[in-house]
Amino acid sequence: MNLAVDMLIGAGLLVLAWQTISGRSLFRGIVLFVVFGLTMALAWARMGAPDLALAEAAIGAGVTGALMLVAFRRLVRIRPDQCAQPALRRSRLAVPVAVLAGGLVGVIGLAVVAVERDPALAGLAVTEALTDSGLGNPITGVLLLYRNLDTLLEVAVLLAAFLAARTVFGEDESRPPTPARREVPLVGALLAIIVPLTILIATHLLLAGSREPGGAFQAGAVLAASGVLLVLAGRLQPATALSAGPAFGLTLGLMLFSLVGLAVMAFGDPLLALPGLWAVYLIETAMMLSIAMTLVLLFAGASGLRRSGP
Amino acid sequence: MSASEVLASLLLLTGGLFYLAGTVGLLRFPDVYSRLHALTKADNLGLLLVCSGLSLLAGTWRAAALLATIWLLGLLAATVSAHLIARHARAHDAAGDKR
Amino acid sequence: MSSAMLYVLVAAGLFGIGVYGLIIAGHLLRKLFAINIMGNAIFVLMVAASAPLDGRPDAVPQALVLTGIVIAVSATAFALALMVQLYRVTGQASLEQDPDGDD
Amino acid sequence: MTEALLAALVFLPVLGACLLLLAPASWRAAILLVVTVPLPFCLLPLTVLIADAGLFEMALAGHPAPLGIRWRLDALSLLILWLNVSLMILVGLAASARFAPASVEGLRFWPLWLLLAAGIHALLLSADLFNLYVTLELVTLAGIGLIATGGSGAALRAAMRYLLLALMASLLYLLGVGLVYAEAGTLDLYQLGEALEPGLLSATALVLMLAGLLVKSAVFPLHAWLPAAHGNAPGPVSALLSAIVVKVSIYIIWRLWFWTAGDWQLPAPGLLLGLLGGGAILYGSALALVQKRLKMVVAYSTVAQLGYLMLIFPLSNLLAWQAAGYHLVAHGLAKAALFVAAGNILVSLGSDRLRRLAGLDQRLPMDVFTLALASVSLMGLPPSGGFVGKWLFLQAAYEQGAWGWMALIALGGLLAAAYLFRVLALTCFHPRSHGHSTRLREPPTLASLAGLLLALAAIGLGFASAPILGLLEAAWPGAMAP
Repeated sequence: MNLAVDMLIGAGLLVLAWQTISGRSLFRGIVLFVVFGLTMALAWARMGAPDLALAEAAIGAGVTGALMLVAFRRLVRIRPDQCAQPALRRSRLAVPVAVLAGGLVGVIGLAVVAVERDPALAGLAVTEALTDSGLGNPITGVLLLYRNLDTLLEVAVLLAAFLAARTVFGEDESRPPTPARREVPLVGALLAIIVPLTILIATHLLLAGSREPGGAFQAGAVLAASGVLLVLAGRLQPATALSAGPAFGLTLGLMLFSLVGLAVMAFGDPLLALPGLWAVYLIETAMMLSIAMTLVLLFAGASGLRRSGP
Repeated sequence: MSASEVLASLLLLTGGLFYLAGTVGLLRFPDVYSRLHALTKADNLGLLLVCSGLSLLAGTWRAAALLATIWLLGLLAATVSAHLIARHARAHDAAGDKR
Repeated sequence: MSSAMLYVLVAAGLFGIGVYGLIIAGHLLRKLFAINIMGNAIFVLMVAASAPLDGRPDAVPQALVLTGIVIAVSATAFALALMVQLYRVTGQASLEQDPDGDD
Repeated sequence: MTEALLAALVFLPVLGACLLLLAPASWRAAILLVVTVPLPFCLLPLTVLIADAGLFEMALAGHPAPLGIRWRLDALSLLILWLNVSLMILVGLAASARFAPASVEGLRFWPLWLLLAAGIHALLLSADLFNLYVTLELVTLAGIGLIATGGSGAALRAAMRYLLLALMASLLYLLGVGLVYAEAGTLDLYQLGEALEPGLLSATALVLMLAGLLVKSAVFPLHAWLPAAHGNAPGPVSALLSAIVVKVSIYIIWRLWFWTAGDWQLPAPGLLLGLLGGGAILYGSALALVQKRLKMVVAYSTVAQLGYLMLIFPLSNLLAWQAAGYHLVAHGLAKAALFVAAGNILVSLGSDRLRRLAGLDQRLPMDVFTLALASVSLMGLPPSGGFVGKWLFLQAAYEQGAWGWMALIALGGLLAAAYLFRVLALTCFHPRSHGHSTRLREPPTLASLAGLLLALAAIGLGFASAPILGLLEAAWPGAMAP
């Protein structure tokens, strides 16, 4: 029974992936890609990785899908006839190479799974160390206590991606994605409910991250969703200049993480040895805000945001 | 299988049927408005049935409350998005008529 | 067949589809779909192939994959912005007819 | 104290990048100074320490591997850190003339520049395979962002191609990392040396990682993205990309080869990598000979010169090791000088087509002098740093009676001389100079001076060989493993 569910999900993933890459329409491809991401989230849940399921649904499917959609819309705005897109190329090599690559991954993967192995040293060390830390979620432990340089640099990668994208933001994107038209009353009502609710959910995900699935990245993506809504509804307008507020939001996570990680050295502790759970929460909150701000700015295709509207 | 489990399974199954009907409508109906009609009506009811079935299975008030919240949120999202899609479609149709 | 083996096979299939998509894609957006699918295949493989600890999944590969997902999104976001600007400047959203930067 | 110095190498640039985004425009120049000037002073005590002890390790967050991540500084990483810090300062001087820190372009450029530096430093220190992946991504994204500041269609296209290839390469590397972890249960590069049994699976994992890294370091025949990317980026960016960014991937290959798989006997794959290097030298040089643009000549020359770094695999002894390390540093300085000078010429002429360079020696004497000095080092003429590297390679090949490699190295030097003399001849010895009519924009003195300093450093390296060779000898992994 369980295996049957897994098989269904696996088959769904393969079909969706196939349709995403082989479909005629780009727009359809994006929609299918998002559905693929959501199915991936199911697969993660089945594989005993609820943290990854949350991350995949929020970041992999949600954020990537939104970014792809908005990029597609910019393409359409530059030239409306996106039907003139380059067609799929024919290549005699494509199928053999793909089969070879997939086969290689399959064979080595099966070879690894087939042998009886001892549990990983690092994994055992995490389980052992976790009991002293006061954290209940081993993944949060790995990300913020044991391998936190990875996490810090990952936030730096996100910042670098934004800064790199900023070098190619076009001038005309400073116009709002939706022309400021008369606001639909229902949208106001929706925002009034959804925005506080997403903030609540993001906070929950952040706090739950210490014991249950969740954490700064998932929370940041959820928070970004409400920012994206505000941008879409025209409440937040993209701006070309990097103003103080957004700049602060962008750098907060990286700054605070680095400063706390360095400050502990003054007390004789090793670099990045966080002094307690309060530091974990503090840094995660800052990271959540930075991630959300970065994602919203990437979505808006702008260096800054300003408020507008009522 | 207890009575509540049977009832829950029934609810889930009916909910699934409503989803199926909504999807068939989405695929088969001719224009945006009737598609929206099929999708929002049938899926909202389907979601309600699935949520009630699941809360029966879970058997706690906490889960039931959470599922009810999910249903309400789904309702809200469906309402607003259906409204926006219909508005957009009408604006486009009007523009098309003028041309 | 165990479910780990099943997911390894799914990963293999996804990887193959991603490679195929990468080869046949003309539009850059399609190339990004393909690369993201390949990435997901590798993430699945990393989690599915790790040895369980007393019946519980190993947390380390999951944490690594979480980092990997965020990095994949960052790179995709930059690639999308680059694609839009490339289209704006050259009118092309593909890498074909490359003049090899010779002018 | 040493921990704090290492932390400063990574975190000063990180914090600097954040502060640049936050501070008012007029402070940015000062912030840049504050975060870059201390870097060499951090390296000085570290050099003394490494000369004494040979090695320094620290467990980040107090968690030793396999639970945590280790930083490990040895003579090799120290040497490349020195190279990077010198480039950051000297090429940075040249870049500051073009991207004024207080300007809008400056705000786009400098934070990425600092994040690139932070990524390179973290990469050189890290001893963890997955952490290396994260740092590689940081280096790649920041580097490609800097290429895109060029803004032209060609630059954007080159950036896009580089980005796609780099993403694929990262995936291959990550797949290898995942397999290694599934098999050995640890990600520490040096612990893996013991935990990883030589076998088909671990060999596959290693091959996947190597393949990814070879793409990222543009080793022939995976170099296709490099010339366009390095030829179309702004001058200072090309300098940094060619001089260090492609090499940090080769640095990881060295680590994997000589440390993680240090006990495996791999003559045949080593020979294969060497042949790739040989192919790079011949192919890159041949294409450099026929290019029409100065920056493309220099970019193809990078393809060729990277080939030498692969010769260590078949030769595989102490002399070859010293040669490769020396060549890495010498080429880094010379190539940065070439690109800075080429960038200045491009800015002042508005074009870098070779036929328009005629007579430039009288109009931009400083930049042409830089070009000539850097060329001397690249060709491997004494007494430059390039000469020492190539001489050591020849000696290493001679010792092993590897006549084929000797011939290749000699030929590579000749070809380098040919394509560089072609440039210099077109510039200086042209009887009638065309293009005098075009107006010339004088390049900023600071940029020309920075290029000259880099070229002088590349030459001067030839006189400072003893301490560097000593350092490299201490880092030779063959000496540790009997």
